[in-house]
Amino acid sequence: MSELQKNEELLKITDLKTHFFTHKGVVPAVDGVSIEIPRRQIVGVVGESGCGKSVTAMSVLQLISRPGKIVGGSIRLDGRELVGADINEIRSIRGNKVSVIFQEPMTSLNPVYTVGRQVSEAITAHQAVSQEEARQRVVDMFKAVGIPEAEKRYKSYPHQLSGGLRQRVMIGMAMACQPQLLIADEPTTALDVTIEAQILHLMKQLEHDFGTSIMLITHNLGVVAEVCDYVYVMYAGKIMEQAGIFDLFDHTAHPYTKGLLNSIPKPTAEKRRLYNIKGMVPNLLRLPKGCRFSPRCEYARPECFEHEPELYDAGNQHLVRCFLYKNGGGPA
Amino acid sequence: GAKAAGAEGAPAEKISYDNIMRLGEVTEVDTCDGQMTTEYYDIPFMIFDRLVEATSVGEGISEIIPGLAKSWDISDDGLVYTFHLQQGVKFHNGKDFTAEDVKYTFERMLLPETGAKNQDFISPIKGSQAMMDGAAKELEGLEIVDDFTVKMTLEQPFGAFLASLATPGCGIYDKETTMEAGKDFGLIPEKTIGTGPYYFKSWVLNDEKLILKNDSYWRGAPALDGISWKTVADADTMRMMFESGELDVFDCDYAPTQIGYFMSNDKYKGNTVIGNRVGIYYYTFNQSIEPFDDVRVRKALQMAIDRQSILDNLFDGRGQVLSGIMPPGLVGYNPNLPEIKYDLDAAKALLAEAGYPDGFEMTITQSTNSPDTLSRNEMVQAQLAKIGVKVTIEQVDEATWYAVRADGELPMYTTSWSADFNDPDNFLYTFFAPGNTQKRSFNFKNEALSNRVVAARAITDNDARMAEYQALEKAIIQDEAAWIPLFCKQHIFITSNRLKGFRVSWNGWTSTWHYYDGLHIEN
Amino acid sequence: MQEAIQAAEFAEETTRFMPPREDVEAELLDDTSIWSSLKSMLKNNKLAALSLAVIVIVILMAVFAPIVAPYDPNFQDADNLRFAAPSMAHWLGCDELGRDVFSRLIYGARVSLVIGLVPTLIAMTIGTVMGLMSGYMGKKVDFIIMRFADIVLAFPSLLLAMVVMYTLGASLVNIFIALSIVKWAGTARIVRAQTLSLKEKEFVEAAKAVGVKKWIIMMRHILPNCIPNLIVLFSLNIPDSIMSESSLSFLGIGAVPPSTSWGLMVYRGKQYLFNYPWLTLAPGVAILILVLAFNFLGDGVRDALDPYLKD
Amino acid sequence: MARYILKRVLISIPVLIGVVFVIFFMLNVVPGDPVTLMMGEHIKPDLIEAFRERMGLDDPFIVQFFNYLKNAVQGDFGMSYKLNREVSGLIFQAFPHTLKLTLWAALVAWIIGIPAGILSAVKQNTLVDRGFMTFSLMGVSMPVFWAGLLLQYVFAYKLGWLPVTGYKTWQAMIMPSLVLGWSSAGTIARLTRSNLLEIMKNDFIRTARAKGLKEGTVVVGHALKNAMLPVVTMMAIQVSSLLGGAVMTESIFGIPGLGRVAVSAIGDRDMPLLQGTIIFTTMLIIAGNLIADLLYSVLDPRIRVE
Amino acid sequence: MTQALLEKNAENPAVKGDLLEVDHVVKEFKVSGGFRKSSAVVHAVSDVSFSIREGETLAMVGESGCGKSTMGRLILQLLELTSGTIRFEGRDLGELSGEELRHIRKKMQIIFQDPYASLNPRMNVFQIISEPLTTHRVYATQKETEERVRELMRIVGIRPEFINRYPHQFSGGQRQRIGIARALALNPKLVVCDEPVSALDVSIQAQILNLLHDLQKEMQLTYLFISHDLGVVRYISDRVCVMFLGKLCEIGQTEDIFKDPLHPYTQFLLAAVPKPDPHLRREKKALLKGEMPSPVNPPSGCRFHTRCPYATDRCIQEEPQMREVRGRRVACHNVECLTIQ
Ligand SMILES: Nc1ncnc2c1ncn2[C@@H]1O[C@H](COP(=O)(O)OP(=O)(O)OP(=O)(O)O)[C@@H](O)[C@H]1O
Ligand SMILES: Nc1ncnc2c1ncn2[C@@H]1O[C@H](COP(=O)(O)OP(=O)(O)OP(=O)(O)O)[C@@H](O)[C@H]1O
Ligand SMILES: [Mg+2]
Ligand SMILES: [Mg+2]
Repeated sequence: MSELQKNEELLKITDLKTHFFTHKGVVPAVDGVSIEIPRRQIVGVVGESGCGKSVTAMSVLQLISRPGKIVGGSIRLDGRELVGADINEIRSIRGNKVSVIFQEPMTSLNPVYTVGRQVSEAITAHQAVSQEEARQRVVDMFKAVGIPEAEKRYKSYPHQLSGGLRQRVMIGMAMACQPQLLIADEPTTALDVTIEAQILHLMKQLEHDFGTSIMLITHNLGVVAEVCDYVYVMYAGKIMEQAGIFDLFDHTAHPYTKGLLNSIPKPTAEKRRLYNIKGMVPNLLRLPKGCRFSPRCEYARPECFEHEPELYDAGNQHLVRCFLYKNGGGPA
Repeated sequence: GAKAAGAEGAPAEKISYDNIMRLGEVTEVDTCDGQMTTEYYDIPFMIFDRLVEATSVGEGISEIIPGLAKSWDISDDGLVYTFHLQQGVKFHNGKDFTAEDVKYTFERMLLPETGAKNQDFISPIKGSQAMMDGAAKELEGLEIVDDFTVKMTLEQPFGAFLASLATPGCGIYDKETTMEAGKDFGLIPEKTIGTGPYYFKSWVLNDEKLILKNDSYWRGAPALDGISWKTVADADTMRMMFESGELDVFDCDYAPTQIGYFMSNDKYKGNTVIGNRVGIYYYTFNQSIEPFDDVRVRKALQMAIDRQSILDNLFDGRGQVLSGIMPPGLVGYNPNLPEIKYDLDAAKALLAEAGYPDGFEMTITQSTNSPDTLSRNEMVQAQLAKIGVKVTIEQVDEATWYAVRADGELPMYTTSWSADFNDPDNFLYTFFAPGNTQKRSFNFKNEALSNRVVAARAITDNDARMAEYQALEKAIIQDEAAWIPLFCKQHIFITSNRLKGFRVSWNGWTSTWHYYDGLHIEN
Repeated sequence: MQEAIQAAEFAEETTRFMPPREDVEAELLDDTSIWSSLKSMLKNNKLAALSLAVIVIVILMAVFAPIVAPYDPNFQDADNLRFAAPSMAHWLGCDELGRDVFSRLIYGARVSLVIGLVPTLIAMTIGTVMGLMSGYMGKKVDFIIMRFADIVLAFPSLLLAMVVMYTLGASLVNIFIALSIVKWAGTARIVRAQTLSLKEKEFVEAAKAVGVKKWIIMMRHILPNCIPNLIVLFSLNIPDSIMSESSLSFLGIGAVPPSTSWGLMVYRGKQYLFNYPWLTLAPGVAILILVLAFNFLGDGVRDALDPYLKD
Repeated sequence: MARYILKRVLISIPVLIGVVFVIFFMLNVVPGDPVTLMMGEHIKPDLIEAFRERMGLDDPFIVQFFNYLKNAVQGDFGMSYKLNREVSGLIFQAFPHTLKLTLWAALVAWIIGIPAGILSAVKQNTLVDRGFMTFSLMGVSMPVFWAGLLLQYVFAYKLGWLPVTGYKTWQAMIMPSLVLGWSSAGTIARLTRSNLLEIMKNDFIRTARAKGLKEGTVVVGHALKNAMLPVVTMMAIQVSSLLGGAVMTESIFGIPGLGRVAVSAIGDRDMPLLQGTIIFTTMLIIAGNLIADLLYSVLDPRIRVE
Repeated sequence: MTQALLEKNAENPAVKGDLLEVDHVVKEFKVSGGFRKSSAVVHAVSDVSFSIREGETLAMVGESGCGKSTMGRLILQLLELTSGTIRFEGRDLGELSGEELRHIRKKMQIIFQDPYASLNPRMNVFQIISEPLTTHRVYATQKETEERVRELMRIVGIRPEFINRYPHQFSGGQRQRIGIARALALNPKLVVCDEPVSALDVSIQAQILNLLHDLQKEMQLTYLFISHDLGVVRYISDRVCVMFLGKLCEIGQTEDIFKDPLHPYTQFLLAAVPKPDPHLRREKKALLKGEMPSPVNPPSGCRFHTRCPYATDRCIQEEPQMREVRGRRVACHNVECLTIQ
């Protein structure tokens, strides 16, 4: 590795804009998002449904298709620009240097092929290896991701596996070429808690064993707290707050993040009313003027309805998109 | 499996069609046993011989010539016919033809268990009724004098007896093989044996029937190697096959509307063979139904139909408008019969007189699968509208049509009839004999006339018989207006360039034993 | 290199489709009634719009036939106009009896459209009721109805129609009966399948939990949700009926004169293909265009109602 | 597997009996009289009566029905009224021709329908899409007899490239199978297209792309097999419509198949033959459905027969 | 009934006697497997007994497919029992006539998980909420009905002017409120909440939980609250029963169970929940191995034994019965020997 590469982040997304051009209007699903993923780290992206987490992830591998389009910004992987790159170049990265696992293990595997075949396909697509070798590597990978009876499972069809196993297969597929970056889009949302715990444990292990960076997308703050090193909080296509994991929970800055955390029924809490953020996520077609969270914000001030705040530094790699922190201050 | 079944009945060896006449037909036939069918005579004509044959010797004139009977004597009272048979004639399987075969053939026709349909033609023979009733096992009036002489005695004199023996249903079968074949006779080529100029080679249902020449035919082998009939359900397809050289003859009866096209096309100049059909097109009246019970109405309708226009437009004018029952070519045809005029005013006046000044509503019934009939009915529909008669065309399927007609309940319909044998009896008796008039939905009410039709059969003096028929014709058609005669028409065939010597049979039928006589192919 | 470019283009072409997500849809579309989806489909799908226009024109022509048709369709002038070639006076010429083909075509459209519509309506009404009962009641009712449907579906449909027509005789009403008998089962199957899946929906359970009666659930909760499917089926069944009629006409058991249908005109005109081709080409092309139009419209409707079909 | 087949066959039995009953009923309540038709022009009432008795036509309907059923089980479908031959023999003679025609037509339907469906799906809403769909739907939109006639006119009559009729040579088979196949190509194209579009929306397609597969591999390797599954089932349902279309195709192209037998049997009121033909085609359709189901379960691992 | 008496509840004064008693209830589904596979029996609910007291919230937790929803539907008579009895207000529901059943349905309602599938897309809000009212002819006039619908809408927090809108014009949370309004229309006593918040975002989830909480107080509702989210369960319920593969493992006061889970399955379940606090992160965590066995052929003996690290031979052979341990009911042979992790 060259000196230059070593210093640069593995993935650097700058001011990414991905819009959907629907017949009802332009949906700015991702509206100027910057995310950095250093090597050997698990970076979380959290936010409510529809805030643009998946679209961000898909944009990295240019898996956005009509009516969506990346309309601005840059995505640099290892210093290489991906936005506007040749489709063949992107294809050589997909599943190779960067791979993804999706939320729905039920539907993300092709029902008519054996899982072994589907995983080995990921290898043969990028590396000139023999069928037999690919097979062996898949079996090894299955073992690595904790699939019991890996040899036998190679020949299984997706429907013959439980949800947890399928998600392991997906992870195995993603890890098959030992990628530098694994994008996990809500990998545990569809799973039971006991299985979720297994999968999260596995991901941490993978990061540890293979040195793979992970971009973990979730809406579950519990999951974030459990595994992430650094966290981005998204709201309506924008990053609202980003901080190290402890900072985020100990010194929660943005009113939105606070709201989210308070909404969760605390295990220790007394039975009193839960805090809740009033209103609901805005329609991206009719975003409010000024700060997009302002209509729901308890702390909103006149300027919040007029101007869009920037990401203000709250120190210690903690950035907040809120006028409250414009001068390094905090809410009263 | 499939292969074996498909090949069944198909000629095993490759047959060259270079010298085979290729014909087409629209519907598959039920049997090639002439006794069992009233509809299909092509193959029965060619693979069997009859005792006598009917041949045309001039425009519309037929003559009885010897067949398997080389000569015959008729007793003076017209009751006893003695046939002297050809000697040395062999069946296709090499067996000798003798008087025994004639007796067997005739008795087979009459025995109820055979279920034959053409008994009519030999029913004048004494004792035939007893056989048909199952009362007798042998035909009383048929006597084998020796191996080559047969004597037939009739119940009463019947002038058309010889002519009816020439009908295709009276072909002579080989006793031994026919008995052996049983139900398969007429169905399985190898078992369907005759003495004719061709033998039955193969039959693939809905596809092709093939007969090949009988090299040892007693009159001498035919010039053709054989004749093939393709079953082509669609007449337009058949026409295209003919025009692209896949058939040798196109029978314009399948597409009368195309006559003009063929006749005016230079390509077919000299390839048209025209014969007069000894037959007639007509409309019926059901006299049991109002207002057809009124003779004035019937006469009005007779006058309101422009027969010439129908003939011109639908048959390219190829034929002749008729005003009676008997067509030209039939013995007893009356060229001097007064003409029924097309006269709308007179028709209207008659209708008014009958109490229908504004016309009435009526139904013409036809079977569904006949576009030609439909065109005819549509023209009549339009023509009758001019005298205020509103016609509904009702279409029913063929079976229903026949069934309803047999019950005497069709209100009005159009069809045609052509001669089986050359005698007026074949027309007048068929339509106006007491039982028959009901079965054909005429319900002709004049019993006196009907009885005269029956009585005419037994008149021994031929001239007197003809005179009676002509009188009956005038009375029934012109005085009683029992039907609407339309016209007789020509039967037109278009032949391929290579086919020479194609002739039409005396009565205009498609089936003819002329396929033997003088027909050949020049490649 | 060349290859790479092609591959890239291929990717462009194929990846351009990404379905709008349901939740997104819910948020974005304030008005997603069936009606408005169809309207926007017509706006975007020119072929479907054109097809609709064709169908509307044919319907109008049929309805206003006496005004539109230049001549009485049954007026014959065989002696003068027999096989008259197309001309200013007779746009599509005249037939063997000297009738104006264009006028007959317009009147024939009436019969063809009625044959397209009526049996489809009857069959689908029967099929819908049967399918609903079968799917919702289940058990014996289901078994009996589905065995009947099996019997109908096991017949080669044209043969069955032929047998029915022969049994009943040729007439317009009997065509309706024959085609309805042949077609109800298909609708019944589809409605049943959809009923089975709707039956499991939570809103049906909610209604049951409230104590809503069976047949009200069927009418209020199941049937309305089958409507998109029924619309699609309807638009695809019409051309099917029109084609069936032409087949029956070929077999001589279709429409009955003097009324004429396009199928019958094609059949009767085909003998003049060589010399007077307009007699068969005009009605043949008319059928082709009308049936294509119904098919395209049906496809468009299906695409437009796609999200509803999955409910 | 064997149990499954057996079960399906058993289920088909009541359906078959129902079919027989329906046909029997319809043909026995009709006004038309087969005997009259058979006997043709020269009818003698006593003969008709004798014949009726012999054929058992005077028995009560239900007796006739059960007699028929009893014989049918033993493979005896009676004698054709009109052709005086055993119905089973007639059917087995005609069947291979229909089978051949249907298979050829199916081939044509697939050759036209599937690529048209794929290309239209891949190029959705473009001119290519419209073009291919129009072409394949045209087959559905033309009366078979009309399309057949036009083809004959052009290729046999005008150009002389192909024989007008026939079935014995491959040249002769071209037009009939084209006409018949084209008529069901539209259905297949439409189904292929909509399935493929549907499948392309699936998550696993995204997975395949995310693996770095080429777009062609994604469509052909991942989407197509899934999309083809319902098309396979369609094929069985098409047996019915192909058999129906064969009625006319056979008439026009002079092929001595089942369709011809059925049409003439209906025209002749040849009940035994008609019944036999319909029962036989019904069995074919049921068998077609069974085969399609089995094929489906072989192709689709989710319901693979264990 | 006896077990119900055993569990004293002093804390919640609103809680009275038993409203619902579930006694040895079994539900098996016959699945034909589409005649390809030989038909099988799904043991969805196997011999489950518990009771719900008037005014309390009983939560039912367990992994996907363990039979929670089936239990809820059985109570509402949406499914037929295979065996056992369910008594509501002391009356055996299985013995009621059709008319009686219809009557008693007014007192039991259900709220579903999926806000999209639970509302008929072809009916507007008024039609949806008024359906229970019109079905039971509660009001004589349309006007009264509409007034009640508006009131219900206000209660659940939907603006009454949306009365003519269709479901697709609402967000997930709003749809859930409509579903709740429908369930409350007839003033039921018991509401079965089948994962009412699982499909919602946390912020919306909090709104709905608050709403349910408020409604319970105002209308003296009794909840059977089905969920797999232990955080939510702990927040909302008075008592919890834990299900595993169609069987109850443990049932008791919420706080008791969360503080001191007895059944090994309960222990692992609680341990697996990710805590929204990075400081509670543990590198070494007790993970439950494997997945849920199939309900088609459940394991012999204790159904949990295949995943249980403490399983003994006895667990494999003998099915543990519910028994009283430390003020709770537990089905485990080895409770006494186990210590909390
Ligand atoms: N195919 C599409 N067409 C139109 N808009 C889309 C499409 N896909 C996504 N969007 C828009 O992008 C926004 C963000 O979607 P995205 O899938 O990234 O959300 P998410 O944060 O991943 O939500 P979830 O938690 O539900 O997965 C959506 O609100 C929607 O408005
Ligand atoms: N109608 C049915 N037919 C057959 N099996 C069924 C049926 N309904 C439920 N089951 C089976 O019964 C078992 C219990 O299902 P149930 O829906 O009660 O589980 P659950 O605990 O509610 O799960 P989830 O958390 O996924 O909602 C499952 O294995 C399921 O597959
Ligand atoms: Mg997402
Ligand atoms: Mg559930």
